[in-house]
Amino acid sequence: MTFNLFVIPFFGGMLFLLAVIIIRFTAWLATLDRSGRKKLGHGLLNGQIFPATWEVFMESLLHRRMFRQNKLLGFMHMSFAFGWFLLIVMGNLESRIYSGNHLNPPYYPIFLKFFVHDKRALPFELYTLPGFFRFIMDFLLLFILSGLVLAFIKRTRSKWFGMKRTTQHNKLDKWAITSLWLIFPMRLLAESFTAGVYQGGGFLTNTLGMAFASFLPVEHLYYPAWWAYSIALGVFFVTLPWSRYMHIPTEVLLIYLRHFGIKTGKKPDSFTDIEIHSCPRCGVCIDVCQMNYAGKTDATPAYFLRSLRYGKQNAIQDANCMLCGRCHQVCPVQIDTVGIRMASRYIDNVLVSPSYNYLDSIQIPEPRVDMLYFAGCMGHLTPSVKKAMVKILDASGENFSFMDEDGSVCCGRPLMMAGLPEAAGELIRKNTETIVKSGAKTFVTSCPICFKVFSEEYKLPGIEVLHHSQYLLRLVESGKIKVDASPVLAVYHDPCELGRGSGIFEEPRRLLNKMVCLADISQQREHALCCGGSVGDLAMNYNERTVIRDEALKILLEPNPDLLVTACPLCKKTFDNGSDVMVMDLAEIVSERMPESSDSTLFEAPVTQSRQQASLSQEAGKEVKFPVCNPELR
Amino acid sequence: MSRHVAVIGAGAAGLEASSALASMGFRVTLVEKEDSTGGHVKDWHALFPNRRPGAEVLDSLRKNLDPGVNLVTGKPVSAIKPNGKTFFVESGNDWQTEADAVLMATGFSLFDARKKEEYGYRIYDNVITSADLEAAFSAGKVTMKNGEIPKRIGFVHCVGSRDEKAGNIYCSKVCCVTAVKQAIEIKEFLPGTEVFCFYMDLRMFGRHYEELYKEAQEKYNVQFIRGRLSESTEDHNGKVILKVEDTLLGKPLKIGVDMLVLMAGMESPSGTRQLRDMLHLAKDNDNFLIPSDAHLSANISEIPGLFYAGTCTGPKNIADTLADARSAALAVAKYLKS
Amino acid sequence: MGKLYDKLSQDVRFVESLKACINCGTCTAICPAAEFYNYEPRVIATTVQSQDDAKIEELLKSETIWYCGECMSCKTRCPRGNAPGLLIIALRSLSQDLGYFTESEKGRQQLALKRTIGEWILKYGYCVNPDIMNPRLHPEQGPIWEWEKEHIEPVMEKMGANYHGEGPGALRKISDADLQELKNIFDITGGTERFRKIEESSEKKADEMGLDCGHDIDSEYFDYVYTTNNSKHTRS
Amino acid sequence: MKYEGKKLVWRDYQKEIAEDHYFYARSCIRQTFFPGSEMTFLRILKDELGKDVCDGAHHTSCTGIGYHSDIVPLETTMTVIARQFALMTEAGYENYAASCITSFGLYTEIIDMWHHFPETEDRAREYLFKATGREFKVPKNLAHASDIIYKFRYEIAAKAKYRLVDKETGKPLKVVEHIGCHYSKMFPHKGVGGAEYPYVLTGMIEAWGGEVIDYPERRHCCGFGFRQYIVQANRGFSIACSKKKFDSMEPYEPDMIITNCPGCPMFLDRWQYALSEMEGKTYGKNGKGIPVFTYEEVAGIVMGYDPWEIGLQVHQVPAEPVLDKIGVEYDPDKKFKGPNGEDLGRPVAPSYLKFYKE
Amino acid sequence: MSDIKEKVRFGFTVNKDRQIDYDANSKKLASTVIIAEPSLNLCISCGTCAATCTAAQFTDFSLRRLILLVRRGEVSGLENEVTKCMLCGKCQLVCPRGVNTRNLILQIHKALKNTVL
Repeated sequence: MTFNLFVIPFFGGMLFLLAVIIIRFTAWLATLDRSGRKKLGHGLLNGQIFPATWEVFMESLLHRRMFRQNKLLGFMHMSFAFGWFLLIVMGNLESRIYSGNHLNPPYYPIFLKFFVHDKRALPFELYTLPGFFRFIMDFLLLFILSGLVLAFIKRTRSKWFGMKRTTQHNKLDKWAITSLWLIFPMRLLAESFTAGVYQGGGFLTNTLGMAFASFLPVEHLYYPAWWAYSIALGVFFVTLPWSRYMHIPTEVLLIYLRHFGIKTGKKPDSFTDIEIHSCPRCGVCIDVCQMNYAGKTDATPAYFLRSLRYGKQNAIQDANCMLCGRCHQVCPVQIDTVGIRMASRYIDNVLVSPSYNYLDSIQIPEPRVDMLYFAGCMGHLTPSVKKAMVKILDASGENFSFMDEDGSVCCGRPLMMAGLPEAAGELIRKNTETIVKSGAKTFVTSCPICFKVFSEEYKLPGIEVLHHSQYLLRLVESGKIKVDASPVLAVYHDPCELGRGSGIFEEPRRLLNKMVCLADISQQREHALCCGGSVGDLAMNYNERTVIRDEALKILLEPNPDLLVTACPLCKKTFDNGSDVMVMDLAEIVSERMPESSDSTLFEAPVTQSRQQASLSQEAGKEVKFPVCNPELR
Repeated sequence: MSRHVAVIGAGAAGLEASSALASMGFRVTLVEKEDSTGGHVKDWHALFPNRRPGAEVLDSLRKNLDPGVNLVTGKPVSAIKPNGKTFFVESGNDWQTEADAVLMATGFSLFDARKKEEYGYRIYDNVITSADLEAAFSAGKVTMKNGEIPKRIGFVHCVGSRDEKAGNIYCSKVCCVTAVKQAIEIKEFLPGTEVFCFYMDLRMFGRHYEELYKEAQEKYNVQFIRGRLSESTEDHNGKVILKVEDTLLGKPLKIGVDMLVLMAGMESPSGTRQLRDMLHLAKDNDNFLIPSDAHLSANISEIPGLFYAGTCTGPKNIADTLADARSAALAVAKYLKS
Repeated sequence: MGKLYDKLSQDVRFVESLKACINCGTCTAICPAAEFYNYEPRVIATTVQSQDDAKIEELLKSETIWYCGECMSCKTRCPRGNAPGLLIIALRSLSQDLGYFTESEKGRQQLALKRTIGEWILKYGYCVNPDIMNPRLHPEQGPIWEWEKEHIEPVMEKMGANYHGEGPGALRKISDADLQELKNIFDITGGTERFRKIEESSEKKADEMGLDCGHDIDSEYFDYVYTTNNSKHTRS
Repeated sequence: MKYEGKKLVWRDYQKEIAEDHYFYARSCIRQTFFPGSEMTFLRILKDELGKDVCDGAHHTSCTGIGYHSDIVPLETTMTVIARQFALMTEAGYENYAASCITSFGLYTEIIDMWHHFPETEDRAREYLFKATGREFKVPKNLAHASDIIYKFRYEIAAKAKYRLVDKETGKPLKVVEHIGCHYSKMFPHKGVGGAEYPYVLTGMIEAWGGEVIDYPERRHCCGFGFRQYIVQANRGFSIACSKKKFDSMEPYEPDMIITNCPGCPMFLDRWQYALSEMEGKTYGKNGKGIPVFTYEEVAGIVMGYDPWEIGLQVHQVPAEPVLDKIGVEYDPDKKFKGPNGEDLGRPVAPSYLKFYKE
Repeated sequence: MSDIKEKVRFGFTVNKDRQIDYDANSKKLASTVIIAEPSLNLCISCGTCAATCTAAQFTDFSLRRLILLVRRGEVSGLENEVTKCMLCGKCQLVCPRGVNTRNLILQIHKALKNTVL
């Protein structure tokens, strides 16, 4: 007979879960905005399916990114996801042998060992089909159980995983995780007890079964064990949709939609909701978030997304984020945490009347030039930077104009970050007008914050938008300006909006390598820290920002450099207030390393100083890491 | 027979200087017009910026008074008569002493807030002075005339200071920080009470004064309005109605307060002025005594053997007064030893 | 120090009115004009104190110097013994001497003042007189004044006035000899010259504006300056 | 409110006021709107107190209104004032009594200026001589007419027929006093009681049985502001000032307002009418307004003079409520009659402001 | 309404009062904003913000003034004032007292929109 009452918890749970998932997914897809639905349609046809499916396999099952982050975590997740997946596949194949037919009731493979007692094969008989399957099934079970052990260790001893903090779960998650953890031990027991009674089972279950039989009344225990197994499954399936484990199905959907080109909107919509549900709260983001320094762990993405998911959104959490993107960088699900944060601010921040009615009356000169230079609001707070740029541009003989020399309209990025896209739109319209009228072919800005919005939100047909780090590199490489090298030991700080934000890591370094010795630091490029001055955060007070700045400086100054270089006026201004080491912008260095430059005195002092420091610390027995400079310097 | 110094005024400066002189082996007579020592320090409930009890400082000043000092109280000095190398210091006809040197530590008197008629001191029921408020704090009772708790209190800076009409063009130096200190005390004493300070410049010149100011803003939400009180009146509910300009907004402002505190400034006491004229010492439009050199010999008068200490040469806080007293003692000693 | 500032400092009123201003705002705090016009006497004092001719010229051509009612409440209060009200008098005189007053709506009203008060002094020996207190120009005087005007002789007689009469008493006729003395004083002391300047500058302005300046209180320009109020002067 | 405190202030501001022999100079506004007041002043001084007052025919306006409208230069005003002084000197007087506060303020100011800048006095003498051949002496005593009434307030009280008390309840009338700005704001020591708590009117009211009420906007200008009233476009300022005072005094329910400046009573009287027409707002009990009097009128009332001879009928706000409260005997029907009882009709009744006994 | 009619008749209307009537003004806005952004209390009206302000280059916008207007409850016309700010954040960098100016502006917006004054 192929039915027993105990299958009901599992079977019911499974049907319930399927129903919920179907309803949820349809609801989400139905409420996608128009462009979203269009993209969905295209996506389904234009073959995006395949790469998407591949990613689903690589991420949802193998957890490749997780591996990159943390081998142990990767293995743990893979053992669960991939192991269980194989268990299901293999179980089905195995069940066919005994049932003989291709279609079996869904519970049949799950509880196969209860329904079928195959006394023929011996535990290690790998050369017969049933024996092979029995081995594989036991092996997979073991594989999963190994992951379970790791999971347990992670919960109790997260340090061993190199994690300072692990997500603190709510009740539902605790129910779900407990049932999940019980599933496979129960299966192990059920199968072992059964093997103990009727023999059968593979190398694991059989061996254990015999062992148990020797001292336990297995004939009474095996049936309840199957019940426990089924109930564990049932409970897990029922709790799944309301717990973090909803990420399992949702992430799959997310991966497809993302491949179809759907992006996080400026305001919360069903796509952001899908992203929110895709968060497994693995907690990888918690450690990397600098808000911890400000004692605002509650605002870190895992908790922020959880609040959103359970409708507990609060302005404090929304506002407490520098939008530096470090979390997005490490997120195994690649959730657009920054985008979601901005979107949720859309709900909090209302303008009493968002019209900049004075913009039209503003007259900004629009000379016909090839290139426009835009210092940006922050740029005007670091006059040395704009001065340097003007000096360089004059020397390069470019036909340029300093667009905001006498001030200009803000680029709009700060408003965007505050979740006020409409208001930003007005500034964008005004600036676009000015830029287009100038007829320039190239638009260069010194401010990464401006750069990001200019390159992403502005429609400037035929105009190339560049950050000055890119542009200066061109000038140097095309020989329009010459720079000479110096033995100064420098560290480069990747501004969030320029590095992670716009993917510009190489240009600044290539440029710097022509002028100084560049030292590496522990957290750079996509892992670079935020300076703490971010316009992204709305809530932090000055002292909290200072803590974050100083923590960042600790890392940046590890190599004991002569010079801290950045490419963002805001970073420069922020670090200036807290760094003993001189802070300079790329442009300043270029202007000083130009041969005709008269004022390169800045460089002399720190060099000796650093060398002294170096020798001192050598005397002190400290091992000083000297960077490998580019050959030009040797 | 050691040389004899007469110190006039047993306030902070007088007490400190006397002790210093006595410890240097001089015979010191300390004359005080009141019946007890301590001068104005007596009237301070708490001192700025750390709000330590005034009594604490006064007690140690009294305790440290060298037992060798001959203290004479209840004797207002009416004349100082140079007599060759010595001076006769007299109080009416009933007391006098002869001294080789005289140290004037005659201090200051509080500006009589009644002179600012438009502020209504002693006319409107709930207009008091900073001194009255200190007394109220000491008595542990800050209430309006009708016994009710004031819900809103205003502090007016520069009352009788920086005011040519009131005859005093100078800044009394300590009122700004006193106002801030008292504002905080009010907020602690009556947390539900709103406090406003009306100032022209906040002269937080001393160490930790600015911090006190910041604390008043940050912790107690004391509000500072830049504008000098122009006039105050009383409405039919007994509220004191103030008219000031919110100069940082460029608008006239009318506000009603339950209690108005006038930060009365420092003046040269009439007694000091009489002695000055009697001795034909130089006059200044601010009426404070003029040292022979404001920087190099701040304690030395035009008359050999006559010295100054403390606020008789201009507004000072307690720390500066005590320092000045000690330096005066040195000046006296130097003179008597030569 | 600029030329305009020099000119100002010739004026006794100026010397009396401004020593050094500390911007304390006691003047603005009780200034009626500061309540009902966009005006702060404190700012006038600091502007002049800057001794910046450009700023002072702007001031002389501005509306602001015409808001003061010369009640002199400021003089009572100033802790530095200044008197913005007197300073205003000096500024207004200079503004008229230089013909700047026609640059502002309120300044242009000087013509109305000259053609009423000014000329009445020389005509009646007094600044006001029932004869010219026309109810049409003064509706706010109310029905009582209409009635009084209607029965001016008996009403005045009952109150013991010597209306238009010879010899002493209220509303008496001032003899031509006395009026002539007034006229002489005006001629010698610059009163007449001030009147001429006001007329001259106003006429220029009237031409600019294409209005008939006329010579009495019935002209187009008079009516314009007498009644125009662009309502930018007060809190909206 | 501490009355004692005010008394201390008053003690500091006692000014010297001549006993007798005054040279009287009339006021532009007073004689135009309240000629009865100047008549009453002279009647009290001459007939009741037997003082010698010179009411000359040749003096003129001091040009003060013109000066404060900035159309008359300082030199001119100064010289016209010199002429007034010359007339006084020629008439053999040295005590100058001005009916007008603007004049009084200006005389004080000019004399002070002559004192601090003697060259200006020389110029005044020179101008005056050139223009009129006259010469002058600076008055020995300068007083405003209200100072003189104040000086003799008790004598008047002694002769008075009525007192400023409610004849029903015997309670003193609640009186608001309004002092002309130029009386003591410029030179506190030249005014009785100084600038902050002037005593000149308070003294009269107290002497005559009334009770003065102090209210927040007591010191506020009535709003004349010279050019601010004379030019129609500016009158919004003028009326706003008075309104501020009315709103401030309203809660005290005053029985009447008494003033010592020629302009103020006219404005405080007329603006109540204009405000009632503009905003439907009336002050005082049941729409009757708050009666406004000159100090001469009040003196006349207590002396028991016929209200219609001292000119109470030319007030827009009816005076009757106060007269009745005091218990003054008068003939209501004579109010709008001529000197010989001839009928002159009656003014149109305002829309809101009550016309008494209607 | 009656104003219009009477202006025609008298040729003027009563001037509006510019004086800040602190007791009459509503402090609701101020209290709401202070709770939402306490650093408001730290402002010393030094004007650094207004001096560096991007919007101030084109308008008469002044955060220093704005803060005082909020404090005094002078709310009329505040919408048009606060709207001029582009939120660029320069003021926050230059403020010597570390006032969180950007959030302050946002909170003023919010309070003006949501609180009944």
